[in-house]
Amino acid sequence: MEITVEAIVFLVFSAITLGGALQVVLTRNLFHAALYLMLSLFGVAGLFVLLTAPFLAGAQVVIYIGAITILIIFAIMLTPQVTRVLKVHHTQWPVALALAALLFVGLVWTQTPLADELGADGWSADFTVEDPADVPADSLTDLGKSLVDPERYMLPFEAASLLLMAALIGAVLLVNRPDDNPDAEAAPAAGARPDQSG
Amino acid sequence: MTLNEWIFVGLFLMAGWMLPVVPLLLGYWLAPRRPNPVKKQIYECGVQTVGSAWVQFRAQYYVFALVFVAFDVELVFLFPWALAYNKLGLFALFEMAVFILLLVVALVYTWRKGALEWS
Amino acid sequence: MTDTLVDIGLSHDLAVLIAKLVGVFVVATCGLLWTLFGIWLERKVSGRLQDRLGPNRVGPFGLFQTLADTIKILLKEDLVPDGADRWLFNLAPVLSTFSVLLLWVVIPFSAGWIGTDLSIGVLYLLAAGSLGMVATLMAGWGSNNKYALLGAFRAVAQLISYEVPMVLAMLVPVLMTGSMSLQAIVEGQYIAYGLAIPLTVFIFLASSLAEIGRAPFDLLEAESELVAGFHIEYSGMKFGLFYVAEFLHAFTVGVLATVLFLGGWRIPFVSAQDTPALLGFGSLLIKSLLVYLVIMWVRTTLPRVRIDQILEFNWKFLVPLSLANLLVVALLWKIVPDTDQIASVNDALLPTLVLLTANILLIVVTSLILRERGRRERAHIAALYGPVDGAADAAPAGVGD
Amino acid sequence: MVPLWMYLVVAAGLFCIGLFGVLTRRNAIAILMSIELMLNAVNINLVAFWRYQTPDKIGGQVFAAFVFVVAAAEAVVGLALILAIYRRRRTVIAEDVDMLKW
Repeated sequence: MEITVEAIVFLVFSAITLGGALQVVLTRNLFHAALYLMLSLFGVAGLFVLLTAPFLAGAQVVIYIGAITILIIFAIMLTPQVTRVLKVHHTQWPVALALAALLFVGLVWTQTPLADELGADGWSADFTVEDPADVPADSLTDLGKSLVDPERYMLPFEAASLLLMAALIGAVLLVNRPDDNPDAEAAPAAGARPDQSG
Repeated sequence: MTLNEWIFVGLFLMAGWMLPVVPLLLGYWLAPRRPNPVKKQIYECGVQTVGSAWVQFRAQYYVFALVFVAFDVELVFLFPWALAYNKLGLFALFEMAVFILLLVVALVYTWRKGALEWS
Repeated sequence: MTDTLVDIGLSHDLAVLIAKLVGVFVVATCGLLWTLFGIWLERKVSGRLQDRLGPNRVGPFGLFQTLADTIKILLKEDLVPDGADRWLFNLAPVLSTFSVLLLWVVIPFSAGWIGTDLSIGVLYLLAAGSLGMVATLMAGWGSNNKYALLGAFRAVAQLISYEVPMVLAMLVPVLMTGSMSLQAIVEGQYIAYGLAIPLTVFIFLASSLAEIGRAPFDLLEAESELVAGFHIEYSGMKFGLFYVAEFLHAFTVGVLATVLFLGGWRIPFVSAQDTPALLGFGSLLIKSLLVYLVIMWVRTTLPRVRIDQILEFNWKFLVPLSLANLLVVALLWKIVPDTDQIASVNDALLPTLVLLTANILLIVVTSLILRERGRRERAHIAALYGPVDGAADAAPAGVGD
Repeated sequence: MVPLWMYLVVAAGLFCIGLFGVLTRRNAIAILMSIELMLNAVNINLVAFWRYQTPDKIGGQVFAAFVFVVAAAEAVVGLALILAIYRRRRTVIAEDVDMLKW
């Protein structure tokens, strides 16, 4: 079992991704959860770089960290914890845990050769395999071309724009209600440090 | 498209954060620290702070974030298009114009709804 | 340097690694040391612009003022407010400075003088920029202060809004070069893009000013409304780091404008291959300082605008304008023949002239629209409150209205 | 390179963590965050399969990019819905929103 630099980097980013994700699910404080979400998504961006998809890595950081998570934080700030709930999780969380664990084991068992590896003689998983074929140097240009090529992804591309438009209009319709504005800036604060948010 | 060009970024991520930390540590060792309750109070123009810092915000901020998310996703898609533009025909411009216009429709709608006003 | 290390007897990989590590520290330290000089320069220049002397006590021309300030700020007591989220509170200034330093990784200082020439350079700049936003939010939240939190949210609302026109402006050189790598963009500028697309340069500078929170968009620290914005609870070196980050970011914007629009390290009338590395670096420095001078000039001249005006100016003026600008440039780029194989100044001449003409037309049309709107606005105000003295030049401060 | 199945394990782990969050968190915004995690797990799979199986075609990257769009649209509409419900019911706890039970 040879450990290369790439394998170490892979392990580090995987740990960031999974550790951040665990914190998202477990943390009491919603603001912290959002920050951990950023960390986790940053780890995913690192994995994308390792997979030779730098454009997707950049897009991941710009869209997820720079936009979606910021939006989530804005939303968190708009809905302060009126009900100071001490419980973060449902009471039936063991069931969910069992379900998730079962799914994980099932996925790993069916999708990976890990089971065979373990069955043979202990842990002998190899961290390096032969490189798959190289990514063409102009793959990014090809991406741009394929997006506007009527024979390839033009239709999904325009549909994506349509989806964004519909989402934006719908969201503005939902959020922008000038008739009732309960979220005045001076609304009563919801008690002490909001660490008990669900 | 190789990983090599990213080694520098990786090293920078590992080592670069130390540079801002060094002056912080320097300050930590050099500066005096005699905190007292009055000093540690939250700054609020001389009066006692009332309630938590987690105040509710106006939905106003949120609408701008909404519009931004939609535009940000679109901008990311514009990058590969701009990259390949020299190798594409005029139809590429037309398609991108449609792509942009669809979102401009949403922007105009938001504008007309008065959601972009800061009341 | 790699060769020397290999000669000593190190393996090639290790030599490359060490060379890159040294590069990391050179890039980052230079950035931080530069601020020592740059802050002095900024204070001196804005002092002169406002008919003051600026620093003149410590050292010749007050040159060591920043050094003295650094020592002072290091010795200041560092307070953590009650109920602060300690981790986030301490992490925020580090992340703020670090996110700006990250930008320097891809900036081409001269031919071959570059941290790393990423193939997605421009996108990387945006990604690094979003980390700064996170730092702002962390600082606002971590301080446990209403003003800090409000300031942070205002700041982020402003940052995200102005990112849209900024990116649209950055897309124009990407489109003209056909590459996102910054080195390629510099080398592609046989005639500086700024000469062909002055409107894009304006959009980039205006939105960047908002991105760095400089006057007239310095709402982040609107003293009258928010005390000092998101870093009100910070003192000592932590405040110093925010200050360094802000200053360094402002200068970085100057460098970026130079790289994207003013030919970067290229010297006019000299081909990229013939430019000596050191002269190229000097050329970049001079151009960046000139852009930075403009930023300082704007800062010392214009009054601050209100938050509603800031956001309106962006969404109702800058975004539509930059979208139109991008489409016009793209259209002309296809109409003018042979734009996809520019390899000399002569090739670049025709596209530059065409684009310049179109830009001037666009600017004229935009100004006419603005004038008409301004006139209507004044009539509206006059109808409400009666005629204002000197109504012609006392238009409301809204730049876009 | 690292073998493909390792990426799949990471993606599976991320997906299951997200699933656990969706099933157990009570706050609607936290549920939304967990859904984002699951979408990212999908994206890791898409990109990993693209890299190892068809690096010469661009499809994998295109689909991953479309997942970004979907994720953004989902976040935009989802959060707006949560806010709308919050205004009406003064709660963001998912199980308190039980208007359809009657």
